[in-house]
Amino acid sequence: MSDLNQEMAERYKNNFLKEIEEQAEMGEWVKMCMQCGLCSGSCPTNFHSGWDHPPQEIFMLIRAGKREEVLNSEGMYMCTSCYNCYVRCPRKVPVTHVMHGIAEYAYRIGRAPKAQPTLHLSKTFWSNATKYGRVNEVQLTQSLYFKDGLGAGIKKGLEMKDVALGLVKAGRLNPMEALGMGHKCKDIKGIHAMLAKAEELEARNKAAKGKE
Amino acid sequence: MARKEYAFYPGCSSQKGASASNYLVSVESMCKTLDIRMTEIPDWNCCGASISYAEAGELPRHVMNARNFALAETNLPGQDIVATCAACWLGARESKERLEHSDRLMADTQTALKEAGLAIKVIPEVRHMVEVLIEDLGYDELKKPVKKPLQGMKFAGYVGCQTNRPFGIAGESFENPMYLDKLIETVGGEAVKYDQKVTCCGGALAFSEPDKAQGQIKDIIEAAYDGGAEMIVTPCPLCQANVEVYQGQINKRYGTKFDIPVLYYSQLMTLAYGGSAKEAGLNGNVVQARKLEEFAGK
Amino acid sequence: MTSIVATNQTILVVGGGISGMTAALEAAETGKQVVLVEKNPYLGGRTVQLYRYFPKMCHPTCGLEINLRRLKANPRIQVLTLAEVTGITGGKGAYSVSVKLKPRYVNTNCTACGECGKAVQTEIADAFNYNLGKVKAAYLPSSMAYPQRYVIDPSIIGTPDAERAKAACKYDAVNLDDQEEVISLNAGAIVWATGWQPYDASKIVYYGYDRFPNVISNVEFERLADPHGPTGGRILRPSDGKEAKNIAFIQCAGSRDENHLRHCSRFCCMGSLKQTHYVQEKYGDAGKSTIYYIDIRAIDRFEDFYQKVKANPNVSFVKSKVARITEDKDGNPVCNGVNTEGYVRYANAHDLVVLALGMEPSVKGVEIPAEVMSDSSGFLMADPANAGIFGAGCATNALDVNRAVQSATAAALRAIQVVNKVARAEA
Amino acid sequence: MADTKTAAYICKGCEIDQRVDVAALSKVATKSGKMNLVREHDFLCSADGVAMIKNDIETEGVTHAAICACSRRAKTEAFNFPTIAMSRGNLREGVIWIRPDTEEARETTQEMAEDYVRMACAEVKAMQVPPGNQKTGTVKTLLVVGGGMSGMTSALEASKAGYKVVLVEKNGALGGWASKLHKRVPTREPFKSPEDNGVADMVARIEADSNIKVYLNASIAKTDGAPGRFKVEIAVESGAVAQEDIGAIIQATGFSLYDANKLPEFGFGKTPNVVDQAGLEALAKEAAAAGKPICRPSDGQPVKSVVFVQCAGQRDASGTHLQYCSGFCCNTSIKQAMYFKDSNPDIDTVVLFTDLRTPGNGEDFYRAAQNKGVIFSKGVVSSVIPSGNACAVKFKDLILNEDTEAQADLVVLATGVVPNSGPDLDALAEANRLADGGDETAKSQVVAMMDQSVLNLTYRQGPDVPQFKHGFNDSHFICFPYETRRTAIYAAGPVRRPMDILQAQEDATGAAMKAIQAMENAGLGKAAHPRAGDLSFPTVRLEGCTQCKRCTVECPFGAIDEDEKRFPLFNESRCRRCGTCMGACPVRVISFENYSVNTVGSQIKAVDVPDEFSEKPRILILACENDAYPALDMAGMNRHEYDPYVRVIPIRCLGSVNTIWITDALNGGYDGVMLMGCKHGEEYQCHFVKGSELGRYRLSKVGDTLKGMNLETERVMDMEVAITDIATLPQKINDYAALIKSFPPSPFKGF
Repeated sequence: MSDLNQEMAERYKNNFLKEIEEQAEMGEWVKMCMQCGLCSGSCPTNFHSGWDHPPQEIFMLIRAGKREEVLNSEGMYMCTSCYNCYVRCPRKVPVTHVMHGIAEYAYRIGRAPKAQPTLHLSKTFWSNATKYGRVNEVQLTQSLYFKDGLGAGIKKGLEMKDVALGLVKAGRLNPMEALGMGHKCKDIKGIHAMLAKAEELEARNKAAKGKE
Repeated sequence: MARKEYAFYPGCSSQKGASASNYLVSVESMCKTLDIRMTEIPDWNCCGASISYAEAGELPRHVMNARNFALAETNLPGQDIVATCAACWLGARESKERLEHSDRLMADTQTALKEAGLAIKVIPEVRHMVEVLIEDLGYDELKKPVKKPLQGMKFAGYVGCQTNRPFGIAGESFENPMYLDKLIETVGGEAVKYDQKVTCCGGALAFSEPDKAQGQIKDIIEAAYDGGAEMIVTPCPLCQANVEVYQGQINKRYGTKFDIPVLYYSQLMTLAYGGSAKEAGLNGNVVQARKLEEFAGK
Repeated sequence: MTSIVATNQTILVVGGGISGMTAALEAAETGKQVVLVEKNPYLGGRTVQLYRYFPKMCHPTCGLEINLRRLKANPRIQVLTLAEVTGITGGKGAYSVSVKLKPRYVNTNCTACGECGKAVQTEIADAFNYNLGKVKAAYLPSSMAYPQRYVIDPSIIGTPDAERAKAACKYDAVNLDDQEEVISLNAGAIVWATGWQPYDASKIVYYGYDRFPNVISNVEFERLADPHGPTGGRILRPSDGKEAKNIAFIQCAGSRDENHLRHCSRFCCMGSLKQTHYVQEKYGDAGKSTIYYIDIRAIDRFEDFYQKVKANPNVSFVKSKVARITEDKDGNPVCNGVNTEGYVRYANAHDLVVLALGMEPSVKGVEIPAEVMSDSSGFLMADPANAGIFGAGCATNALDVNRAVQSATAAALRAIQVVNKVARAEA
Repeated sequence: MADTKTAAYICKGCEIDQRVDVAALSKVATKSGKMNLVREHDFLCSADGVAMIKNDIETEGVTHAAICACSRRAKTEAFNFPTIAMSRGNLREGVIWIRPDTEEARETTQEMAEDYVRMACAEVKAMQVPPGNQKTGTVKTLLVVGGGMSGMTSALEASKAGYKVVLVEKNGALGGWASKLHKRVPTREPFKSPEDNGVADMVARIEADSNIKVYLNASIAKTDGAPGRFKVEIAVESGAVAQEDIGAIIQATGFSLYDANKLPEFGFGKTPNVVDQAGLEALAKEAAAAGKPICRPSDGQPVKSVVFVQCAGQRDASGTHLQYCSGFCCNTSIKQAMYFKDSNPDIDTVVLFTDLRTPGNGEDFYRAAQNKGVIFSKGVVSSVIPSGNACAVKFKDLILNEDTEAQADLVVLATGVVPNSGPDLDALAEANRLADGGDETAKSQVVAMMDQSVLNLTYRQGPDVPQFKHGFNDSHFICFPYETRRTAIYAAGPVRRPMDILQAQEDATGAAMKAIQAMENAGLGKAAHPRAGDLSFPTVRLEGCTQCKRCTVECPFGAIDEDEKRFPLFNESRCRRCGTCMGACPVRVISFENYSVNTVGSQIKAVDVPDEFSEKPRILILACENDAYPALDMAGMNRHEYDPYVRVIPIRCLGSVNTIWITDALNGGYDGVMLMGCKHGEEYQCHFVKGSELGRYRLSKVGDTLKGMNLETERVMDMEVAITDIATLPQKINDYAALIKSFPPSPFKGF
């Protein structure tokens, strides 16, 4: 992973903005920011700590070429995909997607912060969803709880016990799913082949950028 | 022959036994009354949801949705795809727009689909259940079957994010959409005024960083109470789950005494149409909606 | 039937605000025949609804007095009020224009003695004060109103109140049978000076203009500060009539925003800087102003003015576009957002929030009853295709008063070029 | 002119007849007013009333009419008799509307009304119908000084209206600043890319225009005369001097860039790789001509990175550099950044700004630049440090709140503009004063300043147009941007105010409008703004003149020169009819047909002053007709009451107040005199610019006169009044009246 990081750093020298424009989904919008701060003010998660850089600051940091600060930032993972910034931006920058794009890029080149819980959820969710084509909610939850090891998992499990029981009682959580007896697509093979091809193409496209 | 037919995309949470199964139950009852036939897209798959952004690249996400488009197109030709889940609708509709605006993306997508023996000719319309109710039937049509108006009950219509932004329901404002309030009034209930109607519930952060998300959930529930609501109504499974199931934890964390039922619009409609508690999936509510159970019992 | 003398050597000026008056006066004082058409019952437009001008802090009515004196002294200008142009046919040097005249119900006999106003009982919203107050349904729009004639509001026609007005007039000036009429007249050239209107604040939903009484617009604030406004010049907030001493000004309310107005409205920065003076004037050190901005656009020597305001310790600047206005328990509007200089989140409660609303043309290009070129904001462009129709003032761009008058003076010459050509041809 | 026949018309309408004894008023008009004809009418402004007056004019031969009805500001369409002299006695707004309708008030109200009738009669008898200026100049050729975008526009627009133009350019070619531009900022939607500078087209149109005569490599050696009859000497390169007869003048001399050498901290002069905006345009033109990319001056290598420093030497509150903003530099830098981006998107272009100022559609241009990848950072540049072929631009990033730096091959300084206006007249006057005193350096200063002169006017008050702020020739009035202190001479374009080409062309068109208007009116002997159309003009009884020069010095418009015998020489078509000369004249030899020492003086004398035992003081108010009088009028319209002992006389300007009026009033037994004029000083409101200031200066001297007469100095009061003081003015009047009443009655009553 990290050699990909070096490769990119080399390829774009000190032009981090260009790197983001070409490598991060929707990155080409970063330059359109006019620094009004509406996105940051509109973000529902801007109220709590741990939100190191709001969206506009991320944009400014990118322009200022602060590669490490951006790639290591927790900011993007605070996004709840509420699309407030997206619909309000006076420059029509799709801020939500830009945040996602930068997050994905940071993760792809191995620079994303370690043990970032939302990033972990993202990974887990995707692998869970693509394993059988549909989400297995129980396994998803489990893998989340046990990400920090067995003990923590049990502890967390106990904390969440009431929640889980409530759902089970309400018939909205099927314990049997834990045993993999959850929802599945029939053509799992097809799905996996399809995704493999998609990832291959994606990698090829991204690699082609900034080369010439 | 039903008066309306759609390709149904329930999504992962709205399956039997899944976290929004009661949504599914009530939607089925509602549609029965309204004579809407919803045919599930055979072997549909997950939309990827917004949260998969970090792991999944652009193309893989669109390809997942493209597969559903292809399946719907081949098996249920000419039918719009209708999702009940806000995230499924948003994810699918986003993919539709991006694929239609980028030949490169579309070409790559087709190449990938071929691996699963599928192809897209024309991407069907992707719509949310609420859109269908409002745009294809209209409030008047929705009112006609009302047998038992929810007289004197006060609801906070909680629209949340993804049925509202960035696409939303035609003609509604992002900041203060009225459709949910109108639906509540259509079935005889009272929609209270409160200022957290479109506040985010924390979305996926409710799982990953509950301590952060639950603050927002608290604000929403508080505002609903302040507005005089007895119950909260929402069109989105994630909103429903987040606002409902964490009330216990929030009470512990903040010393509040929340105990407010959180329902789907489809549950209200089913009841107003004379459906039973079971048909409305009331048994699926973690915070029991006793008042509605009584009402259904009558 | 109103009769107007107009030929192909006549210049028609549409809009009687400061731009239209200027174009009309400059042309007339150069010896041209002019017909001036205004939709309000009085001349002066939006400028007379301002308390003071930046950067001099002088009073718009001072300039209006001079322009009115010029007008009264000049026999070449025919003024039509309560009039709107509904159709334009023909072409450069030979236009035929139809003008719709709304009834005033008061004829030229009126001496403005005020008896009709005393007689009627009905009160209507005071449009001159942006409906912040009420006036009798028989009224003189303002002390500076020209023509100095009363107006009877259509809403009381057919009611006893109208009869009272008629009975009260000793000079047979009240004519309740006054009818709307459409007249047509000739013109060689047309100056289009229909001015601007503030952007519809309710469209910026997250500022809650239509939900929170204490969120008002920049134009309304002018009336609050004006001693002849609805509050007698006291800055009282609408919700509870409390003196508003801690006031927020939100810049780019609609402007520079692709979801609203794509252009920068140019005047709003200076407008808000000016309005901080009102707060200082009324409350001294007890008055506090906060300006939330993206860029302060105080161009050319307006910079001096900006520097003065900046030096005032009672005025603070926050580089941030406010993201949301909420209301606290005491009905104070609370500005929520992030200060982009240092990224500190704020939730500042104020007594009153003033939205620096941007400018849009009051008549969009497409609404002009003629083939004219206008830009995507609806401003009238300078284009040969517009033939003998020339834009002036804020119908052509977002301008401050000074620039609007320049534009109007230029438009007058363009119109004169046309009618001079006609004159040479006819000679 | 036929023999004088005077008439007074007294209106009974608007309750005048219910509030005062109109019959008694008629008696006053006949007896003390000595009117040949006196008529009452129930509704004087009605068609019938007006017909009555017209009939009297035609059949009775009435030449002078005192209309005693409402204010002179009301019913002007009805009372419009241009062929006769007319005065207005203000019985409505001035009397019954400002007095309570009570029995006890009735007597004083009646006295007030009778005085206003006396005053109206007295005034009209002292008036004449102005015949119009006899010595008009009728030249209709426009002189435009400066052949840049502004000047060319003025010339073309004036020609298009059918006027002849003489266009004088100091350089060898037309085009000015714009011709130095590689491209110009776009003028139409979509505002996405720079466009052709447009000079070639303009020059071609000028060369093809038979109405326009162009002088290149030429300057104005001498401007003599007045509007409609200027004699202008044009010095051409050969040394020859051409003479042109000119009707009006437009000064469109443009600007120069602020000298970047004053900004060593930004590396200018230390390396060729730091340029100003003109420098960049030159590089761009050179590159375009050679079909090469823009190259680094130091080594001719293509520029790979460029930084634009906004507000370099501008917006400087410390006063070391320019204090103002030059308005267009943000758009210019954006345009110049596009020179690079459009040719090669990989060139790094950074614009460092504090407030990005792209008003109006400039916002689209800004957006387009962002879209092309131009980077905008809010930051303050502290220094530019050259090293080899590169520069390090050190700045504080205001958003990320940190000191940082950017590397650049080329640095462009947006240094802003300095107007090419002539010498500052006040400085010149001071230098002249010292020079006359024999100061040698002052003498050389004078020579140097005269060298800079643009117009070389032969005016008594100096060779150029007075400057406003920061050396620009702007107008001080918001409502009247073309207000000028030198009649028929207008500034246009950036010499007036910093502006971009589009605005300059609009401005130049407006200036052409005003210049044409000035020529037309000069030909008719009509005054220019603000007394547009006034046909009166100053006449002077030279036999009485003491050559004190006050009129020539004080005239705000430089209308009065001195002839070889040192007598004042009035240039009527320069005159604006403010009456400042009349107010200044100690021997009262200057007057206008419709406004003179006598028209006001006779009103003052006409007022009936009760004896000292009556306890009815008299207070004279001289009110500026533009602000104070309307304010009093509107006080009446709003029924704000004030003291019954004041008598108000409208005046053109405080500057026209001759102190004789004050001394006459005091000698006549008035107890107090109140003067109401516009704001003066830096933010002056006086529409005759200096009038209220000069008036107040004279008043400051009245104190001694009062002491000489053993009167309290408070008996003469100067008040600054704005037109909006509608509600407060009555209170101020009453307060002053109370003060006067606290004094013993004037000892001069009954003499």
